[in-house]
Amino acid sequence: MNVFVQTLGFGVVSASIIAVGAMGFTIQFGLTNVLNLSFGGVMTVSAFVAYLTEQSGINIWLCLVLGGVAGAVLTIFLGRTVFKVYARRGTRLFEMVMVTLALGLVIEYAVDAVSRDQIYSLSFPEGASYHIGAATLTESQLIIVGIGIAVFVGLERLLHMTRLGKALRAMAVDPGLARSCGIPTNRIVNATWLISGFLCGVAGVIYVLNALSVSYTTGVIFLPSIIAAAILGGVGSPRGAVLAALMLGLVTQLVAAAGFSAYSSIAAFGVLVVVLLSRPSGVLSAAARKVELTL
Amino acid sequence: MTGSPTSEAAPRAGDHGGARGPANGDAPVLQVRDVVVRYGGVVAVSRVSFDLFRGKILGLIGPNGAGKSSLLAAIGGQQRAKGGSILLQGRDVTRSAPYTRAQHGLVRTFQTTSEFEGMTVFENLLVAGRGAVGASLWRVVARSRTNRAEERRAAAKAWGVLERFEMADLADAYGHELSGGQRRLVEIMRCLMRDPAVLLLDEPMVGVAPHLVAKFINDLRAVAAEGIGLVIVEHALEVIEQLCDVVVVMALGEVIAEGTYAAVVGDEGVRRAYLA
Amino acid sequence: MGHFSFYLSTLVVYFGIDLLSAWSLNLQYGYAGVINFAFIVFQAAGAYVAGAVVLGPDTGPNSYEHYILGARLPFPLPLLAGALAGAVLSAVIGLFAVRRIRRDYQAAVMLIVSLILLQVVGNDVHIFNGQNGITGIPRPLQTALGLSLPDYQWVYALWVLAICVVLYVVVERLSRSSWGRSLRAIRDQEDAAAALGLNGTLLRLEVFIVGGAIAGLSGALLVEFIGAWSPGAWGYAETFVIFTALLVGGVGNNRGMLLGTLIVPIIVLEAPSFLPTIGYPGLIDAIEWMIVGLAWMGFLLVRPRGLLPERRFRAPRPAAGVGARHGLAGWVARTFTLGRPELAPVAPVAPAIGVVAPGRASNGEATAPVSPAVPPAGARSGTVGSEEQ
Amino acid sequence: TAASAVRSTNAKGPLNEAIVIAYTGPVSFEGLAADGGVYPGVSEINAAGGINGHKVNIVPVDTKGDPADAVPLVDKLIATTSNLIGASGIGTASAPTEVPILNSAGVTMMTFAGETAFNRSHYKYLWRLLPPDDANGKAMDLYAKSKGYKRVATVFGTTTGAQGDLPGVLSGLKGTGEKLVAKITLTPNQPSYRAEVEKLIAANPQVIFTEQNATTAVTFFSELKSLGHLIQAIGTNALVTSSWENAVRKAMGRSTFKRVLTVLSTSAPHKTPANAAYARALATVKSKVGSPWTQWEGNSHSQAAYDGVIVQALAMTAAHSVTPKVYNTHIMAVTEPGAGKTVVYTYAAGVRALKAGKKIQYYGAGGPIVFDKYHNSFGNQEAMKISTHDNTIPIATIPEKEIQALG
Amino acid sequence: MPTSPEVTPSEWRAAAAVAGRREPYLAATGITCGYKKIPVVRDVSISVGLGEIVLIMGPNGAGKSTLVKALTGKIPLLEGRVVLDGQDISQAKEDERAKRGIGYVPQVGDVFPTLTVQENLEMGGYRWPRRDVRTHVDQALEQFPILKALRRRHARALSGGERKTLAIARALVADPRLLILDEPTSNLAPAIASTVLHDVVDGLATAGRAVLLIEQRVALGLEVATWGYVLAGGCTRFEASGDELRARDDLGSFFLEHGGTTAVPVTTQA
Ligand SMILES: Nc1ncnc2c1ncn2[C@@H]1O[C@H](COP(=O)(O)OP(=O)(O)OP(=O)(O)O)[C@@H](O)[C@H]1O
Ligand SMILES: Nc1ncnc2c1ncn2[C@@H]1O[C@H](COP(=O)(O)OP(=O)(O)OP(=O)(O)O)[C@@H](O)[C@H]1O
Ligand SMILES: [Mg+2]
Ligand SMILES: [Mg+2]
Repeated sequence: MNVFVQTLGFGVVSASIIAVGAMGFTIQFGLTNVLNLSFGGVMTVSAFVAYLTEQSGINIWLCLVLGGVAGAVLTIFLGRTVFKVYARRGTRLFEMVMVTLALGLVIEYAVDAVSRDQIYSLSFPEGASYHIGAATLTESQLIIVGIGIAVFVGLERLLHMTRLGKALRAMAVDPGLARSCGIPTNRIVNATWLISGFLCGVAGVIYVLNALSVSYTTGVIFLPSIIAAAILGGVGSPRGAVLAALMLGLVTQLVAAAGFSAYSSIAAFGVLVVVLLSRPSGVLSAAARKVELTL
Repeated sequence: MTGSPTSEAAPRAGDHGGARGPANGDAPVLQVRDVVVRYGGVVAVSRVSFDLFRGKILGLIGPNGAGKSSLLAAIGGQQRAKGGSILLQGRDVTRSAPYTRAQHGLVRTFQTTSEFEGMTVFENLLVAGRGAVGASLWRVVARSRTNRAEERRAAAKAWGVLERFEMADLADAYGHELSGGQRRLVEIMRCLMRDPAVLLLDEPMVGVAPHLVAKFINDLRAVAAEGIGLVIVEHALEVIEQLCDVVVVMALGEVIAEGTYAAVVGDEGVRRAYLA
Repeated sequence: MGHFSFYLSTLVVYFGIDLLSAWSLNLQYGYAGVINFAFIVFQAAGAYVAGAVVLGPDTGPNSYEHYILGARLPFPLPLLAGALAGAVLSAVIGLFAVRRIRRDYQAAVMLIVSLILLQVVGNDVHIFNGQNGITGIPRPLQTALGLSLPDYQWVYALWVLAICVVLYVVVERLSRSSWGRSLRAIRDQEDAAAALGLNGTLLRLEVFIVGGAIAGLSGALLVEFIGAWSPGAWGYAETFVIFTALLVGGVGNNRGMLLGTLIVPIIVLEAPSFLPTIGYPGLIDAIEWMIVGLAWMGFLLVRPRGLLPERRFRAPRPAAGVGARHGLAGWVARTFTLGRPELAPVAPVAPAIGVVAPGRASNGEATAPVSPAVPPAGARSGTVGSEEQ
Repeated sequence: TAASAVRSTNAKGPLNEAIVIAYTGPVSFEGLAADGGVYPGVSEINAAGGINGHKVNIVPVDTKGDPADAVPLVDKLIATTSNLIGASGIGTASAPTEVPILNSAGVTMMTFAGETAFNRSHYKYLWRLLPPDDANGKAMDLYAKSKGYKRVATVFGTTTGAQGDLPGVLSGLKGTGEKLVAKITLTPNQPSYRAEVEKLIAANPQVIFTEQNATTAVTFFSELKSLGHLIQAIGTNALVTSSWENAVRKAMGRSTFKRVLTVLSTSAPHKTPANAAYARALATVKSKVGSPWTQWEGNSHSQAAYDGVIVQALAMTAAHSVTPKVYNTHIMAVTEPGAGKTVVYTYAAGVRALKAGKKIQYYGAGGPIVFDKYHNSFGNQEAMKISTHDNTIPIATIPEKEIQALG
Repeated sequence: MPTSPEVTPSEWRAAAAVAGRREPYLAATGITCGYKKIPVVRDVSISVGLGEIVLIMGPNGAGKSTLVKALTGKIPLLEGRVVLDGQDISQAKEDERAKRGIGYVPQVGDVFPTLTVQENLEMGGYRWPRRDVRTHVDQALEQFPILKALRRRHARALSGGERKTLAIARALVADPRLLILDEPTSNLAPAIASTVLHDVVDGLATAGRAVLLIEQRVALGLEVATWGYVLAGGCTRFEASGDELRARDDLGSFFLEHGGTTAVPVTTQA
């Protein structure tokens, strides 16, 4: 029994890690309609930036911010120099997925080349342990959970209370109409990239803080969970992403605790499939079916 | 298609029984009984009933948001009716999927045009044109000969319709290359490709050039004359006036009047709710 | 030379198998819009089953493989078993995956299905032997034919090509049939298609199963050729190689797949292996992949619709009397004149700003002239023609 | 048939030795280990004047560990390489597909693939220089028993190599009488193994038998450590790569790493002239092998690869032919011990002895090579501690006989 | 067919003045535009002055929508020039043009489906400073009381007419100097259609705004138009003042016959 309680507490930590990435992913996907498979590559880069800064003795939480900034910079760079070019050429949804995938490959293997195909591990003091109920969590784990909550609250407020947020949502459904309303879509897209890139970077770093090693495949390994959470939660909805991440995090840990660890991530993905099936109409909206790239 | 509509006295039955009463002892092709449509808390249609007979044209009018499209959606199966029942040629189809209803002879158009964008205009018509042959792999494989004959028939018919609506030049244009009105025309032509039992039209004339509207009116008359029941939703009242045997007026989800066009527009309640 | 022909025959076999895969995906994606990111799973199913049904009974303590019923099916039954396995797995997965959900979600679900199954099979030694996979699958009829390996490979290559020819006819016929048209209708506008009597879920399931059977067949052909199959051979990335072939060839064009599969496996598999060796091991590979990725992106930029884009269906014109011009004259006459021919427009006058010559307009003549109804011929046909290859 | 690789005994130009192995993908460490042996071997041969006067080139072929990728690459290798004298590596993951092709093309293979499938192989051109995977697993059992452990747990990843060793461990346990209290399988590269760790702790084992890739191991051991239960661990020979050691050492802490982890590997006497020759040759190619180059010196896989190349070359010298078809039958002759044979430790010495008309036994960097009739060479296994990447400290030897006796 | 040579804005103005038009607020000269570089509209010149209601008519596929898409910057110009209030905006971006006072209600895709009615209206007021948006939105809601009850509803959950009403209201929130309406009365019930044309459009013109109207229900459009263009096959074929169009006896009798609601002539089949 105790094992289960322990894992529950820990499930929340895993969930927070997934949630941060999924929120970044979901707003990018939801607002620009690009199913960005190069997201994993960006996470890897950020994780490496964090690793390098950590090696040079900078406080780990500052590294986290630096990793986030790296993610934001890289994302906006890619957005402006790569995705936009394709969008201008009239590249459609599916081809864009393939572009992002190719780009992801390029980033992944560029990191591979630079990192000399090696695995780098971090030794990072986990700080004091706290007992919450029967679960034991370290200080850093609690901070990770805190980051997850903060990002969530911030994003929700941004999207639903601010003018920028509403403009973001408007642009997601109909960029042309948004422009004819006088919304400067260019700037808004940049804002999306910055935000999602930052979250992507942060996600990469906290993933590594937890797994304690980084290699060129880090992001690619992490990506499926993020995509699953984003889709499960309904694309473009940070709220959904958080719920879905919680579900995935808890299911993964509980199934593992029940002794089927080989099947834990499988079970989590199974949840995705089941939920998508039980409410296909929930994720099907006439408006969202004909999506256009918003770049 | 028959004679001059201006001279032709369309069967505008003066008596109330025009579309409601059995014209020649027929059972109604479409019976709508106490249908309710709800979206969450919004009651869009509350307990609406009517009968539609073969060869009759029923006009459905009412202010914006009255529930007309919702009612058509309930009949067509796009929206599940939360109450009541719908009988198509005597068969209860209240719970059937849209494609089943279509296979049982119900064809409809949509308020927002729904052309197949990645297909040419001609292919758009062909999809509507064949019976149920392309509807499953099995039928295509098993009935390849009938299939070919049917394709030929459909193609011939498609050319006729295209010609009539001045779209023959555009036969090979993709759906996504059409203008707003042309999309509407595709929608119209698609339903003329079919030989349905019941035809539901949701504002079919929007954005269509006036002279084509006239042609379409003629065509609809001819369709009705073949014994097909029509329901048409339209805000252009002269269309309703010229076409309909009976008019049902909805407001706030309920039927507030029905009868001939003249009777209905004369109604004080209708004037207040709709025309004022 | 002999060796080169040996290598060539291998490439031909791979080409044929990739071609089948591309057709399968084209049917599913190009026609029905189903983004099957789990494609490789169906190929794998075909491969595993086709392999396992020829391995025969367990051979003793040293054999670590698990077999299906100890069967040793004769040629060509394993191929059929493979195709059947692909179809059955498609039916099972299709039951939930091809229901009506957003297309991009569907793609992601498929990707995840692919990852799940890879993990299940890889993690569980009881299912096809885990990471080690199945090995030692005999090449069909090799002993019966009594050929040397190089000669046999050519026979096998021809056999694969023959299957390709047959399937080309099948796939092409299917996609041009009214069924293919129904698939596209469902893809474009499911509501409207359903209102015309098409059952979207059923149609998608059908195309999913047909595609799955072809995938299974391709897997069976592959496994009989290489003699082994393991999770290493069906990572989800393999699906993307085929998808790239699809994009390069031109979505919706079965002939384009010929070009696509010719180019992509060569770029992806062959060209990089001719690069000189530099740096530490793995560096070349990293550079290769970067080049592949960049080439892939470049292609999508330069030829986004593929080398042979989907062909516009040209409706066969009926003999005569169709295609008459419809223009302004008719429109004005019918719109403004209630069909009174005497008011039909008469004289041609310069359009645009010159329409109303200041002098004439100012004297208030009521009948402003109307230019004749000559539609700009170029405009229409130009628009249509723009999509042609 | 057309499939023989080198048609003429009087080959023109350099000879080509292929390394067919995964340089990328999940088992890319195999490629590095193979390079660490083949490059020094070839360099030594060339330094000694080549084989029958021919210089030797290396042709690496990256199979990515995927059989479907490997097939065309191997076919291409055979098709486009003239004077192909042999193939080294043939890594675990795709060996079953490659071996038949190379065998039918008549290419001599020197492999360290651990597949039990090859325990009774009839491939004429296949020679295996390391014991099969299950021997390694059984050695772990025997070592644990010798240390007096009663309660053991297995923590294995699902990778090919790990799954090859696990059956050996499990079958060995039946013979040694240790109790298996937990059998944990790790799906590689997860961000956390918290549940598995909790389960392991709950089972309360005295020792862990393990093989996992570095990423997995880092996460797993850090979590074990952070919960304060880092107990003794015994690893397979796959853990002896510098990238694995570095990563895990850093996560555990240097002294803990040395204290906790013991690795079982094929025993290699460190002080023979063969080792010295290998080390010298390695130094000459340090820029060509995975860095740090010193790590390969003690790596049993690299040693095996090195020995394989030297054995091939000596057999060619003995056969006066560089054609595999011819020299393949001379391989046993240069490795088998026997009365009156001259024991040689280096290629140069072997060539000299052969030229002088003597019969030789090559004693390799990995110890004596004794092929059985299935072309397998077994050997003693050794338990060792890892201090730094190139410094392994042997602490016990598990004799081949005991391992064979276990089943 | 003779096409006009380069026309300068001043020549244009001169020509327009002679024709009894107001000075153009928007002057588009020699416009050629289309899709994927293939022209659909060729060498069309139109103008709209402040206080004018200009109607564009023509058969389906004439190029009406395409023309206004070029005016709003949705598609690029292949040739020609667009001058707004004396400034050349031919190269300006779509949002830039909106900021300069061009309001646009497209024929299709006219609302943001996933935003609420209120949010849609707020987006219409994007060009206003934040604090003024509220008042503009409230004004628009005053004009279309039907929307008031629907404020929190997602736009995708509106009926066809409600949706069109919202689209028009959204454009009004921006209080544009030039409003372009592409078939605004489609899907609208007669009462609201008449409000839109007579109150809204007329009101705007009276208030000194320019309105460019595309209508397929020609008679309805002519009721308010001060000037009309007929477009066909991508060229303007005809233009005349609203009075002149209304005055033509054939048209006049037709409108009288049909109560002026729409132009649905009933013809015998050819
Ligand atoms: N998806 C939906 N969710 C919630 N309410 C809806 C939805 N669709 C329509 N409604 C509401 O239901 C009512 C009826 O809508 P419906 O589309 O049937 O009207 P209509 O009579 O067709 O109007 P119009 O003439 O404008 O097309 C309206 O008040 C509308 O706001
Ligand atoms: N996206 C497009 N790609 C290619 N051609 C197009 C596209 N949109 C419209 N066209 C073509 O351009 C021509 C003009 O279209 P436009 O939409 O301007 O017509 P319209 O005058 O607005 O007609 P309607 O009254 O039917 O709305 C049409 O023939 C149409 O087929
Ligand atoms: Mg409606
Ligand atoms: Mg239009």
